[in-house]
Amino acid sequence: MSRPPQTLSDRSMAIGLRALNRFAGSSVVDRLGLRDPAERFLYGASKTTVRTAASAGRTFAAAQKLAKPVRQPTIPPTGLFDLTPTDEQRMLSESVRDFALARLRPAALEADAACQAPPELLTQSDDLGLTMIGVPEELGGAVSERSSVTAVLMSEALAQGDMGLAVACLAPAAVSTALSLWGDEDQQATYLPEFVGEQIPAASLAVLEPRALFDPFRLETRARRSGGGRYVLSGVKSLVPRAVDGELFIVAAELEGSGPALFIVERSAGSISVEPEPAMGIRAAATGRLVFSDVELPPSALIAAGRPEVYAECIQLGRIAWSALAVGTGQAVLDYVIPYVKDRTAFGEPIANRQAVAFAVSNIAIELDGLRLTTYRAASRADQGKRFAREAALARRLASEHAMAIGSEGVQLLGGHGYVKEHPVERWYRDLRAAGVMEGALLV
Amino acid sequence: MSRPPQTLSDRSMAIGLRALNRFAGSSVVDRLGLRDPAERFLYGASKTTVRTAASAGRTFAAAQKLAKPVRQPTIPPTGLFDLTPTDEQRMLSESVRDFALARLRPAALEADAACQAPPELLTQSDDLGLTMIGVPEELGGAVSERSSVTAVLMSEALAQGDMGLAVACLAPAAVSTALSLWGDEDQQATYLPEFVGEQIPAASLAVLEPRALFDPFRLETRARRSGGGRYVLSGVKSLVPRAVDGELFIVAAELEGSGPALFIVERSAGSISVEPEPAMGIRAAATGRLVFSDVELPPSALIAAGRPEVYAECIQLGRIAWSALAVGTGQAVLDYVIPYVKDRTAFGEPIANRQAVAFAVSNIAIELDGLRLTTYRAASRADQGKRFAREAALARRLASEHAMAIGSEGVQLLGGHGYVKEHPVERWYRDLRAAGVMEGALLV
Amino acid sequence: MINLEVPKKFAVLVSQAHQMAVEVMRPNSRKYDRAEHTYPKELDMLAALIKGMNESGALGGAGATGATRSGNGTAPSSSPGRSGTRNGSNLANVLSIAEVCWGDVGLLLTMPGQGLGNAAIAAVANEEQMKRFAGKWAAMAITEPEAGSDSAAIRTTAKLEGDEYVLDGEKIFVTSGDRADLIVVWASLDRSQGRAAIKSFVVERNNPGLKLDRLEHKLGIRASDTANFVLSDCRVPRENLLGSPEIEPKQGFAGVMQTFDNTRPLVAAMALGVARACLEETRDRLTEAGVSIDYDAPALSQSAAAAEFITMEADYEAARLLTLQAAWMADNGKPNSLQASMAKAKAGRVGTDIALRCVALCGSVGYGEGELLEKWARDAKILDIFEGTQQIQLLVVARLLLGKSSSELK
Amino acid sequence: MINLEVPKKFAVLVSQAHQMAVEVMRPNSRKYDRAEHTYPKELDMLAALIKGMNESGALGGAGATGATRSGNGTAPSSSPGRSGTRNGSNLANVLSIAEVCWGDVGLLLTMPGQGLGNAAIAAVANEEQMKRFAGKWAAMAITEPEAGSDSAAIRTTAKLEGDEYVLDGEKIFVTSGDRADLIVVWASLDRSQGRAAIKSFVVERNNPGLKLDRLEHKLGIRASDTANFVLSDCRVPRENLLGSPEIEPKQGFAGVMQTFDNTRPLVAAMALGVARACLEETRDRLTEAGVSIDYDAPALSQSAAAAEFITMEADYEAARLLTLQAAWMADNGKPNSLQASMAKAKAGRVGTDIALRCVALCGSVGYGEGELLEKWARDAKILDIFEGTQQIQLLVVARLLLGKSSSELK
Repeated sequence: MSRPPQTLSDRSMAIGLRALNRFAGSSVVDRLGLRDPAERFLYGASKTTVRTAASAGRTFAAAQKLAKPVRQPTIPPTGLFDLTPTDEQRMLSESVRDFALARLRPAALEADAACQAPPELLTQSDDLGLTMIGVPEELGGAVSERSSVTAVLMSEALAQGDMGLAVACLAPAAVSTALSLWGDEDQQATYLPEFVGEQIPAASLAVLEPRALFDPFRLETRARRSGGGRYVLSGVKSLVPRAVDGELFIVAAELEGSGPALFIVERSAGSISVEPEPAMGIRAAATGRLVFSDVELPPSALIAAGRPEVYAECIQLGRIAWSALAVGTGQAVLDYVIPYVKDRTAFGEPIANRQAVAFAVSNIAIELDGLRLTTYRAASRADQGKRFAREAALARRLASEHAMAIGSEGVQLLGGHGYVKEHPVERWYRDLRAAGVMEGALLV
Repeated sequence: MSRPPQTLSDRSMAIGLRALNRFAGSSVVDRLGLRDPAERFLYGASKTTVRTAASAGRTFAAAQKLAKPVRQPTIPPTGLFDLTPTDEQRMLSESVRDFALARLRPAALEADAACQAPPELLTQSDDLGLTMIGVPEELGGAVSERSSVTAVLMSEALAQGDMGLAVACLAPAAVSTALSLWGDEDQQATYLPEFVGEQIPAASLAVLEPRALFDPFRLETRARRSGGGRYVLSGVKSLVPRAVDGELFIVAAELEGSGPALFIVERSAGSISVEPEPAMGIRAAATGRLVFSDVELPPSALIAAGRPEVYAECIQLGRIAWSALAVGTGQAVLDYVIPYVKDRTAFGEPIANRQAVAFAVSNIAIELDGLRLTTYRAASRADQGKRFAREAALARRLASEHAMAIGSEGVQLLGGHGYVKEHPVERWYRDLRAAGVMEGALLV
Repeated sequence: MINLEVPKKFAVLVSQAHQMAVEVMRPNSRKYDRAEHTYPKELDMLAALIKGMNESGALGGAGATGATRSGNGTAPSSSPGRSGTRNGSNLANVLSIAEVCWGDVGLLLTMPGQGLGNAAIAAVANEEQMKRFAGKWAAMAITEPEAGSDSAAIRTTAKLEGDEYVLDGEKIFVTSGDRADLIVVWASLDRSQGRAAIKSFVVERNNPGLKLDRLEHKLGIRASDTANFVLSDCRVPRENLLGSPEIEPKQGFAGVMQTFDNTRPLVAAMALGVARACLEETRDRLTEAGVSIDYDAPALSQSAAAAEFITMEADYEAARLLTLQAAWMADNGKPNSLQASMAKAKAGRVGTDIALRCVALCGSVGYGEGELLEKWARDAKILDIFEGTQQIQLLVVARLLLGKSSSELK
Repeated sequence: MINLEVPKKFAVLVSQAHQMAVEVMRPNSRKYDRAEHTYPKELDMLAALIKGMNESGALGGAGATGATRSGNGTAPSSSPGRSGTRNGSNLANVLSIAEVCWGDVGLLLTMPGQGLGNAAIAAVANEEQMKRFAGKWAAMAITEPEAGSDSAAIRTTAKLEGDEYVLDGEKIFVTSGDRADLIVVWASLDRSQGRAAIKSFVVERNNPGLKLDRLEHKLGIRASDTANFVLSDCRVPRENLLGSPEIEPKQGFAGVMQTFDNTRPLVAAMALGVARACLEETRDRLTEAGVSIDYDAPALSQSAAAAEFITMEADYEAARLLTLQAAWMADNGKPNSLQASMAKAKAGRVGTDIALRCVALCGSVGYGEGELLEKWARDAKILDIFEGTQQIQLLVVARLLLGKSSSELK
């Protein structure tokens, strides 16, 4: 395929060369065959990825030392109210949406039943560079600037394909983003190279615990201090994506005498039992339960010295992420029911001509758009360094209430047909309830 | 008017002779002219009531002593699920509903604006014997048996005419019912005769206090113990019906070293300041604020020795009463909007033919009936001596949520016409919000 | 005399149903949720037990069959109490069905011998048919791919050829269709005559003209199979037509529709059972989490979880009493179409809403498969859809309240 | 670049509007709620001030007039920022209107010179008309007793006789109709031609053919008068017809309707102002009652009041951002009918719901006239009704989403 060089170069400078390279090297996008010609240049020759299952033997070790931690710069705000994504954001999210609709959606039914994302799909998604979005360019990252908004747009786009698979794809990115945002030089040097390499480790951010009214600021998982600055971790984490295959976890635990904090826990640390914990929805994320029984952790396991503001930011960004997924899946519902109610006839005309049906569609659209804007605002405040705890809480509240209602309405609009697995609305009913339940696991 | 004697006699035995007598003596019912012939015998010759304003000079004093307090007997339960009112209940509530629709409804607009029930209407309502319903027959009461259900049915019927006027009419009955249920022999002998006489005193049960999240079990109005078993009352009561004219109050106060309790407070006690406190709705009840500044009360002021279960029962019965009013006014909304949406045309046909309009009517009916049944159940459990705190709480919750929605939907169904005072729905919008705000003031 | 307590005379019935739910339904609940399309053999024993109890009168008719014997003007079986009111089989049925569905609604729906077809047969069969079909499990086939709630749009045809009706068409969403002995099929004698020409026909499951197309994979009630059938040249004896073979405008369809009035409170009762299961489980979990619920304190003065719980309980209570009201009216020969649809509408939506909210309150315990809450949230949804969706119920209610025909208010 | 913060350039505007609300609106709020039909003379000074600020550009057009100058494809007045986006008069208007309505929505609605008729004139008047009607207060008369939301059913007729149009009919719900200098009256040139024949005419208030029938007594916004008029043989110069005098099927009515697209976000902004007033007052009251609100703890883990507050705030936020979105689109020349109606639908219902819930949270403080919460609960309701009811907005949204005409989806 011939590439018009000046256009590529122009674009590359504008939108971040590494991201482009990453996309150009992706075998997935090419195979989609969905790009219009103007965009096609972005994707290079197909690359055959042959890999061995490396997870069993992987050790995390710093290949090179860093003098100090590296952070992505943020985009300077323009000060204007604006709902236009940057070109980079638009292109990334369009690519991801194409991937989501072309790859995730068709695989979703089976992955849901199997409680497992197809391995080749995860490889394809890794090729998209999701784990690199939050990583500084100096450390091999994909995007020039730190942006929660970018991550929101990509999460939304993925979840438009399938929420469960989106969670499976995004789980390692939560770990790489956390290390990029808050890791010290050693933590970054030790772990980040694996997330910008060829073989992305299954990794997850484990916050949720199995009890009613779980509050991530009142954890029962505990890290005791032991000799030599070491920690001993005990507790249970629930609905951790890709837990069984997980090689690396960032675990939220109450640090003795301090408060809730994040710890890096390698699966190989031992004394960790893992079992599948399938749930109502997001089943393709292969959720599992982790039990830590006096797991010994080195001093270097603690992230950001346990600073409470880092932990709070982690929780808040996770909530925005789940709201973004709810937006994506909510959009899937809306896009599905509109043609359905126009095609479906009853009593001699399309059911869309009935006010009760039409108004239900209107309300899905209204609440969805309200949720979307609220989620964007929370992320955009994060990008601007403004406080965003309130905005994240509001987005979560909307996601919990309205995403639930959208899922339920989606089934209702299809009636009996909504209740069977021929149509995806039954899965969205289950998945959308996750937005009011999950904490952590994702970051934007 | 000739009376078929055997029928009257049969009926009288069945439904309680005193109630009949009371109704027969009422000049109001006759003037309604609404009765079908079969019922007309119930109402005797018109009686002209000429009265002087006696309130200024009234003193409460026991005319005769009682050996022990007198209580109404309860109706033995049949053990069967049954939604049929007794004949007595049916007749009483029909009479009251006729009164409410013929007298209260037409007076409601003006009374709402004036924040005052017309005095002649209160006299007419007193003639109906509302204050006698809860009083034992031995003490001049009107109904043979104690029944919250009866009071619920009558409250509902009154509020179908107008909620604000219903509150004005029922406020003294709350006091007479409280004294009948919990007063000792002296309290009954001192006060009850006034409530079965010709000139019913303006009286109210004052529980509510002016603050957010008011909880009647955490009162700020306090009764300190002073010498000789006396009490000193201080605090503020809010939205007390007919407060300015009130001659007698039962006041909820935290009894020092005990808990919340009920006190009989005569207006003449002094150190009570009263001012009108008009509100969003139930304005015809002439709500006012009472300020007690170290009001000295005799030992005999305390009801039921401050037993906590009596206080709890009082609060619970009050909640049932407000739910009953919400049922009545909700029914008024439903009965008003049905013909309206059938008559009103838009886009060439009645708006009732539009699903959004029709479903709104359906939902009013459904939530109203659910609230009604829940309210009945709470009252019927009270009558059977079963615990009913939970059922009263559930009725209140439904009243707060659904009565609000019914009020709002009533306005919405009339559109701009619902917003102007030509139609009563705007008043019901305001009145129905009371169900989620008010505590005390009424008893069933 | 107004009393909304469960009558004492049904205490044994309710307790037996509860025991059944505890001992048979709950232990098999997750098993058959996971093993969709596997017949729950544990039910065979239970069906025999229910049959025995029904015959002895102990249950007052706990299954779908019993419910339709009275109601809507037909004579109730129980004798009135001294207050003149009757508490009969309709009330007994909603109470026992709610109790069994507290255990598992999917298992109830596939209870041998208790199909919706049995209800239809019980409602309209003549004596000869009653006898011939006695003891058989009958499913009900109404819906078609293109028809949905619109029963007038039924395309399956029935043509009389000699002594046989020949049925042709396609039926979907047939509960227990593959497991039942009989299937009651709705078909039109003459599509040009609309609703009046719709009749129901009893088809033996092994009729060669009745071909199973597939079993649905479903969101919930996975213990209960849902079959799709193709009928082609499906011949049934003319004696298998239920009701009158004549096309009588209005009257004919009313008979068919009457089944719905009778089954709506039963579906409402199912939703109540699921909702109560959710509430009880959630209350336990909240108690573990240190939440106490105080019915004396105002809901808004308590914790958010307590207030949410009380709100859910309140809506549950409203739905429950609406359902009991509809059943009580049927027991007492009062027309209850309005109340039946109100009950179904309220219970259907409240059941789903409560289940979904309980999942969120219980966090990952609610969402995970370790407990049953997530399953109940899936099961509950069908109860707002089948036997007339929420929207159909609101239409029925509105038409009755507003005095509108189905052509005026569509 | 995505950013949903209020732009810094409007900080002064918002602060001025807020000051106006604090110093003029709030202190007169209860006074004119009680003294319905009394003209709030305090507004005269304010109107002069606004006029001055508008002319100096300081306000960016805080009244209803400014909002309609751009939007829906017409050129926005502000210059785009470096990111290519414009923050112009539409955004400025919703921000300042919300702020003023935080003070009092009734008083805003009767602001001299800021009537809906002014918006109509600004949108469609020609240059000569603009000049002739400049500086006058214009009300808008659309609704008729029998028409409601059905603008096609307008019965008021306009007949050309020589150089005059003769108007005959009845108009209700004319905001500030008795106080304004001009009234823009919708009338049909030919009732047989439906919507296309509907035109708007400017009628001087002192026209002898325009008779005040009565002033309405209302649930809320009592500071703002609502007049009913009878037009009989009401003659206006033919130059007073706004827009084209020809009956052009479709095009003609679209012009008249366009006013609505522009005013819907403004009404949404009014609802936002009222809702925020309620939330702030309630938050203060809850703080007094010892309730703290923690945005980090899950809503369901907090107190019921905190959870309810957060839920209300969340819906407020959604309504607010939908409104800003609609205004931003208008500023940037993007068609926004869908977003305008979504904003109005959401803000209208959320405003009423929040106000009613805040009343309950604050108990008798909320319900009594001592504070303004109860008034806001009355005021808010009109915002879900006028300029197109909730139902009309949902219809508009549905038609756009589903590609349905108004005859298909009624």
